[in-house]
Amino acid sequence: MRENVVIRTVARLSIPFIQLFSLYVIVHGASGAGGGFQGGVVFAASFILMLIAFGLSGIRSRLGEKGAMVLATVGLFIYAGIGLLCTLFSGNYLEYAAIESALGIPHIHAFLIDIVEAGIGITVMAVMTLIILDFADREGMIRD
Amino acid sequence: MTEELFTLFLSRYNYWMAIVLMLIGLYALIAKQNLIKKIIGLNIFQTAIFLFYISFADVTGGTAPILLPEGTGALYVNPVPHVLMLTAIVVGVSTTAVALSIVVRISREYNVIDDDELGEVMQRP
Amino acid sequence: MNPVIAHLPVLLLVLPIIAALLILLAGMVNRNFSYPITLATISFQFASSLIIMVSVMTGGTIHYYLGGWAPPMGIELVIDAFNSYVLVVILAMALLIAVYARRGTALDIPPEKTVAFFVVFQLLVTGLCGMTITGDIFNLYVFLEIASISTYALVASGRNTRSLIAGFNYLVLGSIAAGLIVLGIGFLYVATGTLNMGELAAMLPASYGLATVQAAFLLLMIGFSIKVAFFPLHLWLPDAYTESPSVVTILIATATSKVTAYAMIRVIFSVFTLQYITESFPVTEMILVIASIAIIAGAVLAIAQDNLKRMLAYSSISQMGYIMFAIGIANQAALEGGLLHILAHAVMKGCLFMVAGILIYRTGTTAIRQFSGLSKTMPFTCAAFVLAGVSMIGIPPTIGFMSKYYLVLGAVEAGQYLAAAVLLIGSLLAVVYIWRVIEIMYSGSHQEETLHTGAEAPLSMLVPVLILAASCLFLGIFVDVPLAIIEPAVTLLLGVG
Amino acid sequence: MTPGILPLLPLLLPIAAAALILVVGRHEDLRESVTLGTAGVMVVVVLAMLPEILEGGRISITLLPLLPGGDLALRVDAFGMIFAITASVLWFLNSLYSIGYMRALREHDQTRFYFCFAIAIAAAMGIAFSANLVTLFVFYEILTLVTYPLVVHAGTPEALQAGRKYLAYLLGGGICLLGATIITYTLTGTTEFIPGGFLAGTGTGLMLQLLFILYMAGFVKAAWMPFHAWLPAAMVAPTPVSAFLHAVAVVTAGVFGVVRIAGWVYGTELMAVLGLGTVLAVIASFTIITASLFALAEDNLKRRLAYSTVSQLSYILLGVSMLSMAGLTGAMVHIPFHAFLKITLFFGAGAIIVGSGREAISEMRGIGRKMPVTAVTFAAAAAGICGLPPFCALISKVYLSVGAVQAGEVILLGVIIASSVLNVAYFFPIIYTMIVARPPDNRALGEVREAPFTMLIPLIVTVAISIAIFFFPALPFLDLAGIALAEITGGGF
Amino acid sequence: MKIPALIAVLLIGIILFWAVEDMPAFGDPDAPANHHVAQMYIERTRPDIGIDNIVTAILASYRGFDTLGETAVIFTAGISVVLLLRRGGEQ
Repeated sequence: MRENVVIRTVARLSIPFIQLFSLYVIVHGASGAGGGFQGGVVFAASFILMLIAFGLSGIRSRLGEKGAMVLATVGLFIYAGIGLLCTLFSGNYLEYAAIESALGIPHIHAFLIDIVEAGIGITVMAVMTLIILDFADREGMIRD
Repeated sequence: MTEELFTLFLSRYNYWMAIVLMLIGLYALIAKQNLIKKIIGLNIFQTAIFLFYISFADVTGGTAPILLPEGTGALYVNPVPHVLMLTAIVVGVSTTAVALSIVVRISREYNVIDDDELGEVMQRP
Repeated sequence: MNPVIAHLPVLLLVLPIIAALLILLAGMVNRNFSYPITLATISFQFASSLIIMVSVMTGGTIHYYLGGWAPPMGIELVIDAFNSYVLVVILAMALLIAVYARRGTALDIPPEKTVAFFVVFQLLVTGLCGMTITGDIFNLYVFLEIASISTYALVASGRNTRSLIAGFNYLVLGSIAAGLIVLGIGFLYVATGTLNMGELAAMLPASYGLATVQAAFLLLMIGFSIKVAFFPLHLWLPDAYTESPSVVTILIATATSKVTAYAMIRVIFSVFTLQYITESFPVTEMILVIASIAIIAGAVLAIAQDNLKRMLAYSSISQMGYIMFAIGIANQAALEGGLLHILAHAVMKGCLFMVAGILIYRTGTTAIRQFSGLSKTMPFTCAAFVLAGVSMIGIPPTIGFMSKYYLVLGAVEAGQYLAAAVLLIGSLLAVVYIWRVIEIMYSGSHQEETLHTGAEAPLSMLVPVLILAASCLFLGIFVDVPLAIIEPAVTLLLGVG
Repeated sequence: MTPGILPLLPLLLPIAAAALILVVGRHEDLRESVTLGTAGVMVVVVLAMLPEILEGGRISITLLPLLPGGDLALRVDAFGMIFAITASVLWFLNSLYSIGYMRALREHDQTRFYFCFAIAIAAAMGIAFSANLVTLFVFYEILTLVTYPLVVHAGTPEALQAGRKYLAYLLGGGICLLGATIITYTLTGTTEFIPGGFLAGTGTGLMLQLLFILYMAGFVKAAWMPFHAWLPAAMVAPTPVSAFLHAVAVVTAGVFGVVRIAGWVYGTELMAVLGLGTVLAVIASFTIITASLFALAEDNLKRRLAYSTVSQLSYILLGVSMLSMAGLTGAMVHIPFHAFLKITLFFGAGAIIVGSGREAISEMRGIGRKMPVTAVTFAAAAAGICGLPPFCALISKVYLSVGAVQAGEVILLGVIIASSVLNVAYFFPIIYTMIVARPPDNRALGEVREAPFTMLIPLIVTVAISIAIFFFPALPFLDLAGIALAEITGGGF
Repeated sequence: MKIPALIAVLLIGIILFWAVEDMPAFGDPDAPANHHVAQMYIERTRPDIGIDNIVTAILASYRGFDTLGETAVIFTAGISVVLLLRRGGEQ
């Protein structure tokens, strides 16, 4: 698409803030309004802006399909993995309290929730980006 | 009779609104020929459901279900529907994504995104 | 109890999800890694389902509190005789289908898509397992959506571009169904304030009178009926079955439809109760009528088809009517028949659709009249078709006959002679549409347009078919093996004892 | 009532043989010696059970719990024995015959043919020995299914057409039988065959009458009119198959079932009370007369024989309908007696096809000169069916007539006599054309020759047997019938 | 397609409007939905988990399995899109 200085500059300026804000939303989930999904979506929004401003190549240089897929798996894996971790500490699945009591660290429960939220956030962000990329990928038609 | 109905309506207008939206969405989902419009109808339908859930979660005078500091005995709205709807929203998004990608494929294969046109296309082998 | 076995119910759901991630990552490295992992995972699921069933039969119902939160606050997995049985059935089918898929996907799925295909395949199976063993009605909805979304994608994933339209229509109707279901769940929550099935069953009777509860029941019924494609809400089914890749057809025809039927029965009998559907909100008569119409109409439509897959699709509509019929009669014998028919139909229809897949694989067509003389070139495949077809008709001593016998017995015991007659007529109609195919397969030598297709099917496709065909016979002869788990399940559902 | 493994063998042997046949399918001699060997062993096994039965004993074995109201259970009793002996002996001869026939005509798919034959005889044995309605039904359906490939063996469009008719009638009947079985179970809580019946005192009279109609519909294999059309249609099958349908197993199974229901489910008293005897009598008389008239009109030999079967089977129904000692005896013994004679006729017809390739009676002028053995045996058997001495059918017909008199039903007696006259009317023209009439011209019989040896032996043997029975009727059929009657009537009237 | 749509809408509409009459009034604090489980969550979140956001507490802990499920859903959706759209995908 045609070069557009305004859009690109604005994007360059705002994208970091959007992403920072999304991180804030994720970590703030425990204490106030917010959470993994919301944060993840906001983060993905930053990539949409990136797509609009710099085109597919611009976004691919930062996060390609492969990367997005890997991130998606990572996020889900974090969640499922923590659940399994609890079973290793002889609790039920997702029973954070088991870890808390086993390690004897207070408030690890809330901490684990944050990690889980982060995992959710990563997956949501990655999947949203993945979807955007695949929709935008017109070469799909031309290839093969 | 009528004022009874009226009070009934006033005390439960939230459901009425949600239901009306739901039916609009449902109608669009079934009746519209354009596949994209169908998807829009689907989203209206789902959003109406979210609205329904959230609205029955409300408690007059209740605050958002985020605990205030100890001692301030506040009235909180019902948190459960919010959680459920977070899930439902994600599901809705996912469904929409898949629906859209199918439509994209259809438009790539047939260059039409309209039901009856599709019907014609299907006729020719 | 050994800790691993104690956690088996949840591992059954979580490890496959992780495995799905693994399939994707491994597949990104090398496409050929994805299939073995899928096969291994599903075998693991099947094995653990067997272990679970045994421990249920010996140790009684299993409750697993997720996160250690006791219900109603937390979500629990509840595994009793009924869903352990269903679990084993669908996972056995899934395993056979996975074996079949090695060559079965070759025709429909472009090689570069196989990785994503198997990831979604794995997620679908897992979603079905989740639906089967969860004890929380909203959690049921979540897994229902995992299964549905992956199904939509799989249906549309084939080379055949018509499958796109089929997939989209399925998606539209499926989403309506899901919406109605989640609304129904919402109504139940409004009426009771809980989402745990056990507690719902305990709390609902107090508010059976409420219009909210009646509406919830109706919405759930309509929703599930769309998902199961009960006549006349079956509109999505024929296209979806006909156009989608063979493997997907087999999977949704056997596993998905069965699990959805399970969910419906579970909601009717374990969330609501027999007493509810017979006394406080009598619907059994209506269900019976609809089921009878479905049985006849499905069979008649099947007779009218000349595309094999479409014919089998309509026969599925008729056969699922049998299960609904059992709900309509709702006595011990009938429900035993219905539950047995879940197994029976999975086995028979799985076998028939696999044969259809093989025929497409070898001859490249689904037009029935093209199959003349195939018995010469593919004797085993055709023999399997005959066996499964005979079972579908309900000739003793096949499994199809057993379930039909129990259904008729139930109907007669309930004094529903007309319904029983409908059931028997339905099986006569089955003769017509099944025999047409068999006749053509075996009398081909005397017709012109005989396809000379190289040879018998590849082994990895043939073995599952033969296993299923054999089980059509042996499950029938040794029917008391499945009945050993079905009888307690039915007593559970009817709330007797 | 002694338990024993023996009843199982007649089922397992043919099934094992069938498997073996599939394996060795390619080597004809091996395949056919398997068939013959099994047949021979089966005859021995069945006869081995005879002494105990003759002493009034029973052998029973439960295979596995199948369904509520019916384990898969076998029980050998006198009446079952009648059927079993008939079927096993005739199957042996029929196998011998079919080897000659199939080879002479170079038929295709012979492996499938022998495979289905083996399974079919196993099913027939199952019917003979079934201890309850469910078991009976199971084997009844299996018999229907495995005889289908035999009927459509030719694979021609008309064969397929006949096959459809065959399936439609018999499976339709099967459905009715299933319904009747289940209703019986819900009424009584059992389906076990009990001498003298167990339905008495359960359900309203009307209900039981309707149930009986349902049973009759179920036993459409008995080819009673107007549900007989499948039998003549099935004539497209190779002759050994026709022989199997008409004599060895299928129609025999039908009438066997009717007698079972009458004697072991309803019981003669209940039948009499409900007036079902009359119903049966009407059906039977109608069938006997009408079928004989149809036979008169047929020119195709095998089809004429088919109609003769239809009418002869109804003799058995007629005997049952009398509900009298003599009538039932006649009915029971007419099953084997008719079978032996009718199979001879079909062997003859087959021999004529092989020897001369002719099926129309009008074309058979004088072929007796070229194929004497066939012609003579055929003539003998025909005479036998008509009820002339010295052939077994005379005995059963006498019993039936006596029964009619005992029952005081002069009409029934009239029916029997009338039909015998008709038998003569439609059989003697055949005999005349074959033996007496001279061929149209001397070149007409050019290509005609006597049928091969393996086909003539069965012909001679069956005729010999039917004569032997005439002189020693007691052994074993009359005795068995006596024992069976003693069972169901609790020691006679 | 219009007529069946109207029929469906009418049918569902009747069921829903009929259901409304027995529903608790808007914002009714005594509605059963706002009592049973909801109350437990509100009371137990702080002692059990020690965070303020009840929604998050339910989402990630009490009903954490639902959330795992929905993460799986969105993952499924992502891969489904890949399955449907990508040609000659990853290489």
